[in-house]
Amino acid sequence: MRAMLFFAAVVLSSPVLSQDVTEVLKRDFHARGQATMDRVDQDALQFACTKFTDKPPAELAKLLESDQMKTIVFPAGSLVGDWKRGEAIAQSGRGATWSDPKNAPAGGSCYNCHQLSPQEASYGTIGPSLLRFGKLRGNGPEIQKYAYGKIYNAKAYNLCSQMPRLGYSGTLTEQQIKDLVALLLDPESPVNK
Amino acid sequence: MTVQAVAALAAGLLLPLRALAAWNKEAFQAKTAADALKNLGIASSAESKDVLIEAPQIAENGAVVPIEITSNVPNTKSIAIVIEKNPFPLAAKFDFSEGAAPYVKVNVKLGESSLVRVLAEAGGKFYSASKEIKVTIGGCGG
Amino acid sequence: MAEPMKIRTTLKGDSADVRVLMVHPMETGLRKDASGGIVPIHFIQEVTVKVNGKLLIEGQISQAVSRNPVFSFRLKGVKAGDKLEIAWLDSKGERSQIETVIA
Amino acid sequence: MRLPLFLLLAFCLAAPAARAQDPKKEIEKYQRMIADSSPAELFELQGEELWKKPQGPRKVSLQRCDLGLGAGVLNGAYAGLPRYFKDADRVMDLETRLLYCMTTLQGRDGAEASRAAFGTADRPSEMEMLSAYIAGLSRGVRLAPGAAHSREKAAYALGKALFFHRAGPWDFSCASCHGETGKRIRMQELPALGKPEYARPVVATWPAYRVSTSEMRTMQWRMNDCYRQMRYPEPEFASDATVAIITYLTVNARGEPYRGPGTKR
Repeated sequence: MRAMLFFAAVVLSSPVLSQDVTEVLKRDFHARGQATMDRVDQDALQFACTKFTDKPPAELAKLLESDQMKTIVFPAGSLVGDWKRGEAIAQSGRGATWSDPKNAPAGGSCYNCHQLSPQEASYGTIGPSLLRFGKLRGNGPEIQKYAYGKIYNAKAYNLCSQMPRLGYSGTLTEQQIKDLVALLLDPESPVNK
Repeated sequence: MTVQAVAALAAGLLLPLRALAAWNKEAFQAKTAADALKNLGIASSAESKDVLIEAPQIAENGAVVPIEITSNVPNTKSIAIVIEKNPFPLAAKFDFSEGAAPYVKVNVKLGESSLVRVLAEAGGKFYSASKEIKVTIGGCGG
Repeated sequence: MAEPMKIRTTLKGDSADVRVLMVHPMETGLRKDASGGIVPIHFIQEVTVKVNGKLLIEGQISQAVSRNPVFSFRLKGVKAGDKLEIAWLDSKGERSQIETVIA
Repeated sequence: MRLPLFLLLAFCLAAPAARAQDPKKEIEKYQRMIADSSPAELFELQGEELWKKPQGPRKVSLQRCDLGLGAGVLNGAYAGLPRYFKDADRVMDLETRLLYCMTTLQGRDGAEASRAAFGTADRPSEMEMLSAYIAGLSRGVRLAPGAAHSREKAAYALGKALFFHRAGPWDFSCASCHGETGKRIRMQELPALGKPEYARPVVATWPAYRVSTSEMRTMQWRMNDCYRQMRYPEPEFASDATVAIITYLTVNARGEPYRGPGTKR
């Protein structure tokens, strides 16, 4: 892949190599619960974002973003679920840690980083405010597809985004993502009230 | 200022303490603030600016909410703390004798955002103050 | 190991601020342990403060007081060298007490 | 999970909270008040007893343990950690060094001693109580971790690389949350720990009593629980990786007078 050429160019300038850090993680970390050791292997985008401290060259970013876009599986039919269930998913920060049971449903941790319903005062600011998201951006098919895709794999839209790839990583199910789309877009959702 | 650190003797090795006045089971087991007050013998109370509650308006964690109470009502004999939304609202009651200021600071648990009421007793009457404390959802979840 | 209690006194004129720290789980009877079982209710019910043997403060408390309780009190008309005793009694009948000198 | 059930219920139902006038100021007040009425000192007391208590197959106390200033010297020792120790040929933080003393002086099994490093509210660990006691004896002393020895420099460089390394199913690095200034998770403000002005007040107040779980927590625990929430596998207690990040953070906080053990949410 062309991207590998980019990496080779900068690898030598860094004091501690990304590959060496991976070796340290393999040596000093151990699997626990559902957190298995394959989790420390970096994929191409993690490698690139680490290497370029989240500011990859535009051409490389574009290339890897298009790879990520291909991972998104858009379900047939409506992408809009139930905003009430979406609110509960947005509130929950559980899932995917070594202390979470493997088969228990995960949350989206949305409020950790985003403002959504105006009623919830305890929201984070790592991501942008999504207050009135549907009101500001409409709720037609285009925006539905964008919202679904962004939640499924945020890196397809912004390579080094801090937002997890919630669908791609298997954290959220198709139905859960639809419910979050509803929380964002449904005119009845508190987000748009 | 001095600090004295003394490890208490293990329970059981102690000489028996003076028999303590009975813990007011009925009041502490009451499930509503109204029942708790009734069991404390408080039929009515008057809002008073002389009862001061110092507490944060927002608590990052409901497991520890510091509350500092001062009664400036002359001859205050007791102070009761009622957390309205807790499963058992009465949290504490302190009786003060001559030589103790009607003042206490204590950490309490709030199950959820709640009104906290304080009742001070003086001259057979009750004086009250209240404060709404919000408990926020903290941290990274999980 | 004996569970410690700790008292800190600050004398200002003839009044003293007293802060006492206690080790106690203050179980509500609603908490679940790691294996999912309910942890039985267990909390301090009574706290007493005495100066030179005289009872000055008598507190009745509930399980709503936080784990490892910390109390501050204020005593009047005291002087350096006065004997201060603080004791607690919990819902299982266990007791603990500590004695110190105001300074 | 050690929260009372009624608290958990409150979290799940997430009763909408009305907005306060100035949430930031009120939260600062909360933090001031919990620090003011913290039971942290109790852990220091228990740690002192443990330090002096003969234990292990050799039935000796830790009082001959050298934390960098000579055998048994505790005043100011915590403020000089992590640092390189010639006898162990490693950079060590406080807990790693205590573990070393438990095995070498007391003859205890390292695996057994490190398994119990993180306590629960019902059973605080030795490591937590000892850390509180020893850290407390550096109050007022400026943080001066080792940064001159080549191994100390290597630990710092590795720690920094780990801090910015993105991996795991959620693609997180430490910097995902602690990289930028002025951000928060829920209501918690996030210190940008790569910057001295943000690292200083944080590092200077660990170990810390956590009111959410009523436990004394240590820096090793903090690393462990961050990696848990980053969705990684579990870091080994007292591993070179955890010591390296602690070295990175402490060097960033260099010069700050130590004022812990602190009290946190």
